Amino acid sequence: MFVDHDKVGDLPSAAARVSDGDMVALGGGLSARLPMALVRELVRLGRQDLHLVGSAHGMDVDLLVAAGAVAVCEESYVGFEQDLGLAPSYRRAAEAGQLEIRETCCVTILTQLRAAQMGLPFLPVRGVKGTDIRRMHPDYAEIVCPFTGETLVAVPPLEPDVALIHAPMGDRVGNLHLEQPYVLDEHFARAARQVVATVDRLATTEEVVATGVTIPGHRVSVVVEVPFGAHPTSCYPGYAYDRQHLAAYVAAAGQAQTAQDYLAEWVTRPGGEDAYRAALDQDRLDRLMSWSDTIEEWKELFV
Amino acid sequence: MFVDHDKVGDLPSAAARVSDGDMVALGGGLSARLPMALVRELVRLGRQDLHLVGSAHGMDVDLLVAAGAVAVCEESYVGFEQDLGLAPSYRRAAEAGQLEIRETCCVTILTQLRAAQMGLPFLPVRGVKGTDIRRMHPDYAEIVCPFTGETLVAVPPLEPDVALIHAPMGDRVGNLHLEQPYVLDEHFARAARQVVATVDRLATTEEVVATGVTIPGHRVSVVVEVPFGAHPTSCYPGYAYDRQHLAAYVAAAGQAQTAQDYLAEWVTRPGGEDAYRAALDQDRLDRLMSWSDTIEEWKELFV
Amino acid sequence: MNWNLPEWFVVTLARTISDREVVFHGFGSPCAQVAMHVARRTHAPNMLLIEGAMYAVNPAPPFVPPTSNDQALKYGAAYSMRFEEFFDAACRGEVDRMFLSGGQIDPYGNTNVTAIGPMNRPKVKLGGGGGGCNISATIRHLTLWTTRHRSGRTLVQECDFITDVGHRTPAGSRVDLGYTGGGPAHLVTELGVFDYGDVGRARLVQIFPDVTLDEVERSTGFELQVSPDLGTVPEPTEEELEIVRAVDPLAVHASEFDPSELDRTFTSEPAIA
Amino acid sequence: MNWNLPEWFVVTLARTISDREVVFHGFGSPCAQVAMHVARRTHAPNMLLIEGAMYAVNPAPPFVPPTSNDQALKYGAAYSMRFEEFFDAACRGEVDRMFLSGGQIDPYGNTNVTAIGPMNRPKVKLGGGGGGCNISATIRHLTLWTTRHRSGRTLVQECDFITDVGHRTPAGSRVDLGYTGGGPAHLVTELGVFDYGDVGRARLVQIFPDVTLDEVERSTGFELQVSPDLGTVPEPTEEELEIVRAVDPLAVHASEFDPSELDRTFTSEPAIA
Repeated sequence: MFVDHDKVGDLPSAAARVSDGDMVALGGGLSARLPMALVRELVRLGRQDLHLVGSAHGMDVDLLVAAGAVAVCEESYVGFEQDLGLAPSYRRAAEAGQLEIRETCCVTILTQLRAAQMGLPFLPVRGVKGTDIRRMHPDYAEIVCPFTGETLVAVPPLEPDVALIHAPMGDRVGNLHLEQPYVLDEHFARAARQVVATVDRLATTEEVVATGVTIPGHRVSVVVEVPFGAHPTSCYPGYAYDRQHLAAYVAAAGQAQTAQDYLAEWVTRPGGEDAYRAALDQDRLDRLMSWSDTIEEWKELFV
Repeated sequence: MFVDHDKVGDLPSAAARVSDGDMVALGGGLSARLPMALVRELVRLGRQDLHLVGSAHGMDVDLLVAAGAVAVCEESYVGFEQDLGLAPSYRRAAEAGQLEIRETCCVTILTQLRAAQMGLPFLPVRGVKGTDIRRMHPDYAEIVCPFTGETLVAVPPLEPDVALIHAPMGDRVGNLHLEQPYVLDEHFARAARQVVATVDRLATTEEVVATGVTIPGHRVSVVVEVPFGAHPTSCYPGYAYDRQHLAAYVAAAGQAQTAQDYLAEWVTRPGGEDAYRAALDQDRLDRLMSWSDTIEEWKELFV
Repeated sequence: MNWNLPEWFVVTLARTISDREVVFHGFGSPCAQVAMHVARRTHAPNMLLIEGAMYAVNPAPPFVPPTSNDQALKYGAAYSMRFEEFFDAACRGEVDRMFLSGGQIDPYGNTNVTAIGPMNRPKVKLGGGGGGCNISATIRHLTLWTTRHRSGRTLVQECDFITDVGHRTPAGSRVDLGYTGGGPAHLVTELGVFDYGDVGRARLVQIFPDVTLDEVERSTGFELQVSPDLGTVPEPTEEELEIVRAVDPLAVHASEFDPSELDRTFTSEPAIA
Repeated sequence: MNWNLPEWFVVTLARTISDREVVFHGFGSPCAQVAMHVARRTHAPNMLLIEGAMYAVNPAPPFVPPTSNDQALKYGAAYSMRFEEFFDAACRGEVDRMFLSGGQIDPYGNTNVTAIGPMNRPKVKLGGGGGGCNISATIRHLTLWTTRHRSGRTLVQECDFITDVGHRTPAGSRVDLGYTGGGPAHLVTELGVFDYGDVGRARLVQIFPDVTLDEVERSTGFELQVSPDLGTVPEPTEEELEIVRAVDPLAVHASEFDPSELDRTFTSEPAIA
């Protein structure tokens, strides 16, 4: 556990806690609360051979794959739902055989994280048997229940080297407030060797406690204030997702060359994360933040 | 799950959902948030052969044992801590061989509840091997980890017939707000076949939501408003525990005859739970409720 | 009264839900998502609606956004489950119905949402199965759907990859596998509705009125079995259609269909009161 | 400067804690509970203090109540763990130290809090072990204590029942059992302090100045081993004593002792500045 009283750091050194080859858990899910600032910083640092784990993800995985940072992808889903479709870079790398896909399933990954957090060498799951997910995983085994004789699938603990978690608010100790759904973030925080956190806003401990501590500071090794750190994904109650930006990304990512153009324009350009934020349309950001003003305005953000 | 929109009932019919011989989980812990009104009502109903499960408990178990309602006790601890000492009726029954003690341990019972809530026929635990708790439990087994070869203890699911849970506040749907520590109440609510709940106060759904829903209504089969339903144990933020009453109980329970006198005076007298509440010293209750006025007054409650 | 095929499709999905069921949809499934809200506002007022990706219980979203993990989808919910709370309940058999789709669906209701072609060099890497692989084993009933039956590539004799389990896989039946859930009960497509009979194999039971049996047969990659009681898909009511439009003012559900399907519109005479 | 034995005892327990440790006490353990707060306010400001039964992290209780599950004990804590959150961390080996007591304690530090006499008809049914049975296997270090050494019935050659594991049980050593925790590091009694040497067996290392070695020997039910470096228990500092009294104004910790032990008072000359 992390007992220091002040864990505030800067983005480059926080992201640098991820080493090449690390197993990295990504917080949030789909297009919500993805740790995008940390993901962009990993690209800037040129990290590679990462083993990504998570449940259902989108642009975080796709961007890291586009940047050539990923060796293994152990997720239950990567994509942009019905709306924007398949994840272009992920798909291209998988189809070219350049990415090891260890596709998993929500309950399986949850169970593996639970094994890690309970300090157990295995846990059983029902399901998976009879599917090709099982055939894809020589790392699973069979186990017979000593009470019923039923054969179940045994899965090993999954202990990420680092969990990257973005939160709307946190304090200097690393206490983080999240809005539901927490997805796997609580489990990542308990199973991973360390949590590297970004927050849209650093607040006093009193304010975080009053709003509700979801992930306690003793699980967090460093916390960095990065406004719009989840952009272009949402981070409620702060901002809705930037569907225009996501759509532009998905379009760009459709071809290898334009994917690199996106990275050059938005991620690796000089100035780092500050430059990313400065390049965003401020009016658009204001609108994303004003989602709660009226239902009508909220709805308009999705058109 | 329990999908009805209105689950408000009365105490006798709520308690009557417990049948003779049932496995009954007791919410709360030590001298906090014990479901005392339901426990008293079970005594009034003359329930017997109950199999009690819980972590660390006190007067709830002792009173049920005193009333001859218990066949099996599967708890990690029963007593009144350093302050008031051993649980007199429990101890007497155990020493007379009139009670089957299946003593358990926090992690084991948690793991067994997790097996039930995950729908699994077993789960492994580390620990227990080498202790006499293990020898006392032929219901446990051994299991070898298919990855490491380590031998662990396998424990079966524990699925209580009924969980009795008292909460400071709830709504008509059965949404319950609890203050921490939740002890095992969330797990009981997910593992048991049904939850029978009492609340000190029925509130609107809006109020319960604003304060925080700890146990959702879809896990609760009936909810009854019983002011001071945890008395003489505490139910924060409502009231501190009534140490004088607990001490008087422990003194009375010291002998079989005076234990019966306590039951006759406080539990089985005509008038049921209303009569119990009416017999309490109102000034004392007012003091227990005013714990938050000053630290000094709060502290004085424990002298 | 006028409606289009996507609206009718959603209403047809909604009607697979019974009252008092605990029902869940996965993410990226706007047709199922809208269908659940339609059911809850019409014939299934006591269902427990669990909003996919948010795990919100009985929310009243002011609109359906095009992403499944958005706060609009927990609007008005008194409670949102934690991730593990939902999945544990599903594994324990406490969820009565889940909606599942697939890039490929075989006659037994196995679905593939992982990859078309060989896994080491797939022709198309699909998004992945989310939670379906485990919980398709234990949820009581599955309603399958696809909006791409007509492509001819969706209903196939054999999935290239089995992500979620139907009534039987090459490894055996659900009983052989120890699976406690009942498997697929219905498959709704843009051409018609299948059930799984007594033997757990798809059988066409209803057809949309603008579709011929021949079209269905040509679009189906496995031998088409047809119920002796084959009928037409029952028309939506005015109330159901109004609710579809109220629940989904952005018509997100229509995004699941090939644009050509949106031109399929239907009319009925208003009933005389 | 004056103090009594219970205060000195608490300070001695506190000194078994190192800075930056994650430390837990069980319920019904006021001496350990007060000791943890004393340590945190003196030599271990960066410890993570987990309040037993409340699982509150680093609280600042205004007083110690006589029950372990009371809101006074989470006062000022930014976070309280859930039950499973604490126990999972303990099983995983993320808790550095736990305080454990016992109605019987054997030379290897196994403890019995279950029953004196045979389990089917015990002479005394004790309260039970709470969470100790599992987590004594995996927590890094254990500090054992008893306030009833003098009774002659507490430190015994063999426990009637092993609830929590010490360095070795009849079933084998910790290594044999696959246990990742280090077992008991110290045993503090109202007569003196033991460590467990290199071989995991109790060895007297310090003695209170008003106690003779003969008294300790007579009170110990197993063969007393004494360190060649036997010393006197170091005196508390004025700061430590002030903090004991501030943390526990109701002197709940004194309830653990036989009343006769409260008469053991000590005095030292104030240090000349």
